[in-house]
Amino acid sequence: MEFVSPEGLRLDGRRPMEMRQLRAEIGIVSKADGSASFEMGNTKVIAAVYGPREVQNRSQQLNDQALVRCEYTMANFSTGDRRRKPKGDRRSTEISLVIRQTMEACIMTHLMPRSQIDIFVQVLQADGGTRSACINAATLALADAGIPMSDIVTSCSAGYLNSTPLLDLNYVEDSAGGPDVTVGILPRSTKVTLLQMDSKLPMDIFENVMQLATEGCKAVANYVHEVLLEKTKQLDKHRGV
Amino acid sequence: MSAVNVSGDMSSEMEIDAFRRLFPLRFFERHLLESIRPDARPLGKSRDTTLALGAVASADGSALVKIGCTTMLAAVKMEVMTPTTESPDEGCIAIEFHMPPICSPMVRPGRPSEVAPVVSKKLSDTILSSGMINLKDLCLVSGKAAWMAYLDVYCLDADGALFDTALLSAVAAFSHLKIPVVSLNDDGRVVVSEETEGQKLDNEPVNKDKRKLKLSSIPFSLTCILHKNYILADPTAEEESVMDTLLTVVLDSSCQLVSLYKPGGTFLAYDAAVQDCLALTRQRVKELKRILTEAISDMELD
Amino acid sequence: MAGKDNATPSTYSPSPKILKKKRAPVFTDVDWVRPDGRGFHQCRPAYLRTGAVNSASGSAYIEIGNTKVIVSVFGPRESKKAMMYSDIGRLNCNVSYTTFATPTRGQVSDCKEISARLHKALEGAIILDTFPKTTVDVFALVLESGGSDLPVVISCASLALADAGIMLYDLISSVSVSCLGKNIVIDPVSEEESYQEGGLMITSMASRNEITQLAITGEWSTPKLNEAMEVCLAACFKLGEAMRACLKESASASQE
Amino acid sequence: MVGLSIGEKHFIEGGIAQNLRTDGRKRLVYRPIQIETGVIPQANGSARVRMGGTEVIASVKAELGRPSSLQPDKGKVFINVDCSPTAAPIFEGRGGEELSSELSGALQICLLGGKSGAGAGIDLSSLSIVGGKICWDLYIDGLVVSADGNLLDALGAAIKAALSNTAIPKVNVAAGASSDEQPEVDISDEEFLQFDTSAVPVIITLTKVGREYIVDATPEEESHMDSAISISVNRQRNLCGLTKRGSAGLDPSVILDMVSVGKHVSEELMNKLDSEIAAAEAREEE
Amino acid sequence: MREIESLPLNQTQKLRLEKALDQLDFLSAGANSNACVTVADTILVDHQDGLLKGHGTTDFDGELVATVCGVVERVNKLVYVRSLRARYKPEIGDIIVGRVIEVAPKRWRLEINFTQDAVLMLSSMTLHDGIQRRQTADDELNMRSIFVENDVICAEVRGFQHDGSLHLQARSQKYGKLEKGQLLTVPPYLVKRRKQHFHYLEKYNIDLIVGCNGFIWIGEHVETKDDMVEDQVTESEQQNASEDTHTPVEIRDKICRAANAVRVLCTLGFNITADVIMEIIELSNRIDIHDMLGAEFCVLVAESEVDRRRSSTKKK
Repeated sequence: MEFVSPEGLRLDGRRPMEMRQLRAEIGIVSKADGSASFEMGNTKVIAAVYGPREVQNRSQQLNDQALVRCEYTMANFSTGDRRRKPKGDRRSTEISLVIRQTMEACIMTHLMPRSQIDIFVQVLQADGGTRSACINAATLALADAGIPMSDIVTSCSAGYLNSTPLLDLNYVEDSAGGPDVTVGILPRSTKVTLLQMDSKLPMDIFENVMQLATEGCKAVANYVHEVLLEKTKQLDKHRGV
Repeated sequence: MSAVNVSGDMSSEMEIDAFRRLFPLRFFERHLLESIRPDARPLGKSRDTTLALGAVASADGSALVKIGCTTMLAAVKMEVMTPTTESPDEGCIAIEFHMPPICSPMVRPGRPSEVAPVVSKKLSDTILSSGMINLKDLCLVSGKAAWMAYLDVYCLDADGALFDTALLSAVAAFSHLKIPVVSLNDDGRVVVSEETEGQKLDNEPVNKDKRKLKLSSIPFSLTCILHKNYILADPTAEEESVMDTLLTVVLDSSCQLVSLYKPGGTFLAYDAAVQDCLALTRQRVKELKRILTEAISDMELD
Repeated sequence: MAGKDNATPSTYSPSPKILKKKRAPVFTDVDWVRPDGRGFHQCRPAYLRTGAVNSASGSAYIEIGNTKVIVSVFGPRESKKAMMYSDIGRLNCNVSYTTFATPTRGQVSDCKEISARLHKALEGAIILDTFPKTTVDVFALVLESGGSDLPVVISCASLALADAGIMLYDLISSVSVSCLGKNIVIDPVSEEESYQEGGLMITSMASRNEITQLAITGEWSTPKLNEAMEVCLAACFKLGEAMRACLKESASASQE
Repeated sequence: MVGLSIGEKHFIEGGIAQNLRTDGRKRLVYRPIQIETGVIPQANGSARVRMGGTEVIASVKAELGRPSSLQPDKGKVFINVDCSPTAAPIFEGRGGEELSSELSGALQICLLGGKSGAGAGIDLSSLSIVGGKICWDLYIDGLVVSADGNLLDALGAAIKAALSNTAIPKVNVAAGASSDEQPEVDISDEEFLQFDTSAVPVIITLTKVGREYIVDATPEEESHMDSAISISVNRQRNLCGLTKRGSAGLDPSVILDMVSVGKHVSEELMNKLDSEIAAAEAREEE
Repeated sequence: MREIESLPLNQTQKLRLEKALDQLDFLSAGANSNACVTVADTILVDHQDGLLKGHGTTDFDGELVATVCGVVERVNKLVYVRSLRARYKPEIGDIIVGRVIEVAPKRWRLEINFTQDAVLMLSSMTLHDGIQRRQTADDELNMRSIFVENDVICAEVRGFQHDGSLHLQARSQKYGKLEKGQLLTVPPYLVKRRKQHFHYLEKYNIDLIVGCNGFIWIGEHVETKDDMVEDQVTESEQQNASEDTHTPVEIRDKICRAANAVRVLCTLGFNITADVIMEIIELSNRIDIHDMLGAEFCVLVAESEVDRRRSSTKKK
């Protein structure tokens, strides 16, 4: 199948290095401490953060740091073919773990000992790159909840189809079976905290693709930063002195 | 013996019920000394046994059996299957034993009792190995269609001797089984022929003369408890929980041994004990045969 | 030995229901006859009995037409799992069907949903604060499904609770009606239920004149609704009386 | 369940008795309702409904299926609701299942009509493609994103809006297939059919507190209820379904009174929803 | 609470609101508009002698970096980030409102929107008899007669214990159980610490307690009673409560207006003080209470806030 036309356009009309439209909104769940929605093209997720609050199951309480928990769920209507998936299937458990570990790396958990932070991410529409969208949404929700973080985490994916590195794969490109690299970075230090790839790829091409994904992460980071700053300014001004 | 005396003294001071709960073994042993059981049975006597055929209208054959308080409901449903290539002339029997939560405080929803699969397996093995049913009788069209007989046994009340009751109800359900008259339709599927108002049937039935299964060498069983020198026939749940050595003997209607089953336990079964159990079972088989025959003839009268 | 195969081959029922090409029976006429020849407002004969299961704290068996249900009650006993402290008792309900309950084998209805509805129907009648920290388990087994299953299960459960000596505000009796064409028929059988245009089920505490559960499906005009509720409540009352009589009988029998 | 102190409960009950609820509403007044349609482009129809802090999404997906043998000339509709843990931490894991199944059950009773399909919001025969062979299966999925009381009414409204928003592709059946074969079909990706949603009822939940009934209860008010009745009412003001929640018993005459109050409220709600849905559709067109 | 974005505004209302918010922008400009930072932003500082890193900051490769979104504040040598949306950060002496979630041995545990539950020890309570004395085993058994689960109470932050738990105290008649009213929760950054958190709005005969933790209580006015008679009064009150003695409609009207005022302020993200609430109640006098939550009133409040802030800056 042809994923990149001779004119250099992808199936959805993007250029290989072009990211889909980003859209984020902060504060969408009224009862949560922090919440955000994040869209990458047609991929749409929401994240809600509850806490830091009293640890619900006291046996899990940690005396020197906060307990971070994460649950990833997909809405029944989120995928093209409607399938009723049992809650907590293997894929969800794996993604929950990935998101938790990624976010835990930048939350300053030692500042909130004996407390619990819950991150819930809900996929409304899955069109490739849900993992990245979830991490980006979780970052925004954590920042909205005022939870101290050493840095934000942003994520983006890139792939390699028709001998072309492609940024931010959508569902059709993602399911083409080619290599798919998901990267999460701490933009300030440009350290990579998350790297997932599950197919063979020559080393030099891999570096290319990874480089592309990292660039994508930086672009997301700029957007996230802008959204957060805008929101902070707005809150501060409305509040008045 | 002094131990028995001590407990005897205590029993006179204590409420009987409390004594029964606190020292169940001593309670039973005290009874055994007098050759009597707490429910006033002699050691070798089984509980009252009743049998009713045709308890479930939605099944092709069914039976409700009570031995003492233990109650089982068995039903057979006939469905059609394509026989395997190895045995194109044979049908199939699928047997399952269920213990729904209603039957005992030990069973809870979602957590199947551990006894049920054991009884299920034993029941299936016994019925198939006894040769009671000739699987060839279940054939409809050689290589094309055969009966699959689903036998489901539900325990409605569990008070000991589960296997005996389950086996009796299973056997009775098969005795009651009335196979529907079926014919092949145009699509090659087997459908029930409706013999309403003497209308001529569209298609010739394929099993007009095979409405009943011929049951040969029907298996019957008796479970006994072996405790010290005592043999207690047809134990209740309480007896089973206190004294753990069980011996189940299965004999067919002509008193040939079908199987013997002794799942562990503290006491060893000596030859003499086994012989005694066999004797008890022979007696019991006569009794059960009579009960089954009576039930069948009652049904035919109706 | 084909019979020993654990992997059961796929089978089908030769029962005519599935391939029947006939149209739905006509129920819309005013003068059709019910499948079992009953009057529209006539309930099936009921047989009630308590103490059906010896090993339970209380139990009951109800047979209404071909619908046969057994309910066991266990407890009040210690709550399973580390549940939170509660100063009122808990009620736990579970309904299951035998594999031969329906014409097609193993055609299981949604037992979870039925269990939940049983729970809702009962909890209003049980004086839960008489057994704090403990649980009462109500387990039902539908031996045969012949229509109006849920109402029969509910009534049977109430009888079993009374048999178990659980404190109740009142006995609960439950009856449903089906709307078929212009007619309202009470205590419908499976066939009627599957063609009904509307259904109404009432669970009531008859002597207190209170409805604890009510579910209505289908389109209902006000006069029709009034009629259905009236008919249904009257039947609930009658069933309640029968249940009371059954309990009295068993109580006097045990005294002798 | 929201925990309230005795004093707060008493205050809420008093307010309802005096027809002045804690947020200033009268007993039979809804919070503002906002509707957005087409929020899930991948679905055949979808809508988001906000009522106060409650936010739900409903989507409709159509798939080809086989009709049931009992009703060969009708399609099938499945309704399922999930409660997202984003709405409340207690929905985490299996925590939301109980509420989800209660809501799904109530919606089925309220929207699917009797077994024959009478009183159903969706005309099932319009879903039939080839009698006995092929039909549309409609999967209606609800998702609770944010919970602030009165979830059932919000879900009912969202499903109504999603159905109005639904377009089902036209299906051409290849002629000449023999009677016992599954006919071949061709699903058009250009021509779509709109649903007739005029029969879809609205769901109104009346919560009984003390002697009075209120609509659109907040979680605080819900935690205080003795019992509640949800009814679905269509344009003809006929009852299309009813479920009762809460364990306390109700006098039959009270139930009939609640039904008539509910019917009275339904007209206003129906008009409100219809105009909101129309406005949302217009916005989406833009 | 709802966000501004989800208000159903019509075109004119949208314009008016935008204008009002722009003016707020303008009024606050110059003060510290450039001091807003987000997570991982560098905070510009002169690395002169002895810089004190405060809350919401961390060291990163020699730079001072923000760890939360908020406003950079500098007090002498201390540099910290004042976070906006976040859970409550207790300070000793804060007056808070909380909800009892557990009655434990010798203590109650309270939800106060902090990272953990707060603890109110029985020994930090003034008991009914009002006498300072050692608590007895009897008192311990009677804890449920003082507060039970879900009760709303008002207390003061006493401090952190060695084990890191937050302790409260209620050693004054003004603290204690709150009844006959409603509790609202707002983000704590909208509440500023002040001298006065208890307000008796005499004009409306209602009590308003603005807890530092963002829990706001609005209820019928209760006289702080003499210690000795209190017992009898509460008893008779309880008897009354069982009858139909509801809050009088006039007072309830004001309570609901005050509550909706808080809701509007929260939606707009404006600072919440007793004065502003009173102003909004006055502003709402001509309209139906529930309409206070509508778009039009929200715009009105925003516009009046502009006037208020303008006049206050002029005064300065």
